Amino acid sequence: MRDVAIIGVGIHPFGRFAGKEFTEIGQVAVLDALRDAGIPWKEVQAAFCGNMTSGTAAGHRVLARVGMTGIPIVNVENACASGGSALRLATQAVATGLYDVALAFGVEKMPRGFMAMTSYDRWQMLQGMAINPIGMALNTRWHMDTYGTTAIQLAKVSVKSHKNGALNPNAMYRKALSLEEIMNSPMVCDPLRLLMLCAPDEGAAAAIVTTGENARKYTSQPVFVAAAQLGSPLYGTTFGTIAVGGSSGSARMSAPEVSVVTAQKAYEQAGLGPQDLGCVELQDTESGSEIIYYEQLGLCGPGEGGRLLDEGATEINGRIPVNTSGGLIAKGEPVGASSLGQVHELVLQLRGQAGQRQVAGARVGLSHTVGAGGNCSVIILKR
Amino acid sequence: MRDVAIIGVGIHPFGRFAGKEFTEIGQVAVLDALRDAGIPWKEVQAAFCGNMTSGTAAGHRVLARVGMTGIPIVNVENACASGGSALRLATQAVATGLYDVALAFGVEKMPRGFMAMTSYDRWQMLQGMAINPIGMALNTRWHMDTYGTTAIQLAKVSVKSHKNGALNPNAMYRKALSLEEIMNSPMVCDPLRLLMLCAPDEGAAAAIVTTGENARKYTSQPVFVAAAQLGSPLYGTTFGTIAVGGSSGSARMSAPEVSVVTAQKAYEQAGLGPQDLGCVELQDTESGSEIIYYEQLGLCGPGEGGRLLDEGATEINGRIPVNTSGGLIAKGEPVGASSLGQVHELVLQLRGQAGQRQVAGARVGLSHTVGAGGNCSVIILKR
Amino acid sequence: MSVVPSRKNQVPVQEGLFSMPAGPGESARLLGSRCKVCGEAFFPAQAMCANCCTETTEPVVLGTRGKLFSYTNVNHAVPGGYKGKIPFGVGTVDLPEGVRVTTRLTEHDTSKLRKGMEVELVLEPLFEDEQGNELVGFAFKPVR
Amino acid sequence: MSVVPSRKNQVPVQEGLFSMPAGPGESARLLGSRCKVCGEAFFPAQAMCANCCTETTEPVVLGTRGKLFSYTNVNHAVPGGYKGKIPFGVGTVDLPEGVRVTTRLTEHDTSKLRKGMEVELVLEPLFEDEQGNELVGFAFKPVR
Ligand SMILES: [Zn+2]
Ligand SMILES: [Zn+2]
Repeated sequence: MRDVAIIGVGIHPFGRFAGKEFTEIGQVAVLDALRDAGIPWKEVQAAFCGNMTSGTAAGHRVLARVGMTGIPIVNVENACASGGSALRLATQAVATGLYDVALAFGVEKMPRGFMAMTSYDRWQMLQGMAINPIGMALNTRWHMDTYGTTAIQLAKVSVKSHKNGALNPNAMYRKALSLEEIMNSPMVCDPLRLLMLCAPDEGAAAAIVTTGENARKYTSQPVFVAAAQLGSPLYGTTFGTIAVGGSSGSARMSAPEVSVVTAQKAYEQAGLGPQDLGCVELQDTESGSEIIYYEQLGLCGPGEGGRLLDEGATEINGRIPVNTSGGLIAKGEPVGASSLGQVHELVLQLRGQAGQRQVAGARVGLSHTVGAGGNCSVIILKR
Repeated sequence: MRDVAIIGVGIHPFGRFAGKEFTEIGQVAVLDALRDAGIPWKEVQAAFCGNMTSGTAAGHRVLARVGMTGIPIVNVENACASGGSALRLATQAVATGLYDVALAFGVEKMPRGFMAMTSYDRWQMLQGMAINPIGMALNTRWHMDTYGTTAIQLAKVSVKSHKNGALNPNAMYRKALSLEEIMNSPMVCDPLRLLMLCAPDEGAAAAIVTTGENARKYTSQPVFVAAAQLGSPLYGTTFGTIAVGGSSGSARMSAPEVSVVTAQKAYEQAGLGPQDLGCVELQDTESGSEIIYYEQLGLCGPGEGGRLLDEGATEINGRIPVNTSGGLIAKGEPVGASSLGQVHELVLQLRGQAGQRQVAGARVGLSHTVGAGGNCSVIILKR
Repeated sequence: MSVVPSRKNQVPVQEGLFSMPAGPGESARLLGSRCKVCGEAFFPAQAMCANCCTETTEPVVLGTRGKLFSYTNVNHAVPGGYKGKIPFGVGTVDLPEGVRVTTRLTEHDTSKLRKGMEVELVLEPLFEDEQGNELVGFAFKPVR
Repeated sequence: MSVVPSRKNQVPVQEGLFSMPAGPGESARLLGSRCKVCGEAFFPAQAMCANCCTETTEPVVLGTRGKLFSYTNVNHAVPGGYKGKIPFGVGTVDLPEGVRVTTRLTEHDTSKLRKGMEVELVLEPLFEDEQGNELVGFAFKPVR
């Protein structure tokens, strides 16, 4: 296996862009990544596109607006982990010698309102149970019951997200919010309130990878893909009911959650551990998830997520900054792009280009997404 | 790179199955492939699912009905080439040593009627131009104008397809049709009549790959993946206008078509040529395409497709049998599954298990699909 | 158990999910499957065991009482064709067969719900479908 | 050129696709882009050249006459929101700038069409949209 490095990242801001086609949104991110890498499009040998809702041949339609060079293009639909899956495939293709330069990008123009998820069965839809916040609220309530996590802690996650988002020109919401504003926002699925949830939106992000050796030709600051893992749920997890629409869970078993298993594999692949992380972008579909994933990614022990937050450890100036970009709560979630949006943030952080959001001395970053179908991507980057 | 062999194939018949969820259709094909390979599900290390219309996490939802073992699952949306793209990724993953056993499958439950393609721009939809038969009719008319191909030849393709489909228990249409029936069917897009077109339908197909060495443990008849190529269109092809929704073509350039380029790469990868092929399954979205792709895949020279057909060379007992399965015209097209449906047929042919459709002495087979976005997959199998 | 009295034609949200009460005083029952090898139970019924990964399941009629594992509610219009009342409760319920079922709850006030409380199966009329039938779903109700 | 007389408010199927006639006796024009490096032209206008793969394009107003390259017709209801007349013609037309445009044709009888024939741009009212506007598209018409 060859070392693989990211030589360029690009983004189209996350938000709402009425009248703008997804093709244009995707094009902006890809061109931005090409410029960042200083590489002409004709040198890119393969492309992988993460997308959920734009219909057939989404990546082809975006890339026809960049240049029709005949390269293989694979469209990946892995829900929230689509972009991470695309980057993993691009990384594997370069690592194994299939290609020397590959593009991974994600693009999405989400319909407005609650995601009308197609990953539920018809009876779940007719019973009103086909919305994602239900699953997350059940998880969060379980965590509160089990470990004493509080509603105030949930709101504090959102305070942090919006504070960071206010510093991010690519975020949808760029305004700090008070604890009171969040606690007074409407209840969606108890204990989750509206301002604790991420909103679906539009955006795109891209990364160009090549071999570590080749990377030096393009940049003095290559960021290496130390690990790229993708997992699906084991049978018998606590939250098994929710991950895969329509199937029940087990009350008798307690298999490890998909994020735990996938992160462990990533740490092994990278030869690194949670203690090495200088910045983390994780799947904060809502506030409860952020606290739960602190634990599942090993940033702290089981049940210690609320305390980690209270201590300020996950603030930009904390011991282990999480979602310095503002996370999905402030950026919104353009599903196919969200994972590569995380990668965009981490690359900026590792290069020292994150401006007002810059964390001090980060050498290793982790991107984590998990979504429909129990799709889970964990990527570890290091400079 | 390691040799890669198919050790099991599975299928859910192509057709219409009211009340059957796509999850069940996909499950049938995957279980069929596992049985065919004689391998337990827990030995499969990675899965790739081709799908276009079933929404998010399609592969995860199917495989949750086979067993939740935590493996990475990648959903691939590459239009008609989805299944071929999935098999190519599975093959690459085994060839490069990432995994020893991988599953590729495709599943689709197409909405009824003309495909409501999302690969067109809004202005094309509002002008009534967002249906696939338009592009194919334009190609076919060009071929008729340029080479003298006739409407009777178009009908003869469909006669052959239905004759073969009548012998295939997995086809949607299993009844031979006369030339008159086809010529008297309603005109859809001149010169293409209804009975010359393939219909969208439902179905699934699957293949399990492992290393050539490992294959001997499971089967005495491994079928090797000699090549698996994926391409997108070059700028400046004759038919460039049609492949990628919304973009114009060039009247000044004449770049080679995506099927020509992708097939050439596959022949090179396999170290084989058209003269070695014992059976071919190609993208007969309609009769005109079959004749055009005879030429583009090198089964005959440019403009000789009509004659190749007239000579009977592409009949089951001909020199180079094409679409012995009945092709998409008789089987219908469940988009995400169609490419792996071709692979299923070729594997049966190469093993000598194709029953009444068996061609004599085939040692090499080729699968070809091309669709929205100009997605093109060419796979060469050999025994 | 009789569903709330109604003159409309009542239709389950999906065939095969649950049985209607067999007679007066009888309960509706959720219809699942159970693996003959490892004993894991599933709802809705599946042909395969997701644990063993084998075709070893047989039908099983699930118990009507269980323990609440987690709970929430829905306070907002939802996509997917649901036209019934809002708010409503949702929870996960552990049944004696070892299945953890995600289900509606008759109680949407979370202050009246707690982990581990005993709940029992009831049928619940949801809303009128396009054919004028009254769709019936299942829910769990706290046992007083 | 004046569109078929109508009292309705006329709206193009998409802004930026074509210009309306500037005055009596004037033509509508398709609005494309052309690469400053390789000279390739595109319709609709693109920011990038798909041939050079560079951001080198400038706007170009395309010629109104071209040659028919291939042709067909649509005889059947189509998805995508189209509510206009059926049958109608469709073709690819080579314009002097080297663009091959896929377009509606005013002629749907293919016996009256042939490869290489000269065709010219016209605007065509299509159907009334949900706001009561009359959508206007473009088509090419054989030159007699
Ligand atoms: Zn079992
Ligand atoms: Zn150019």
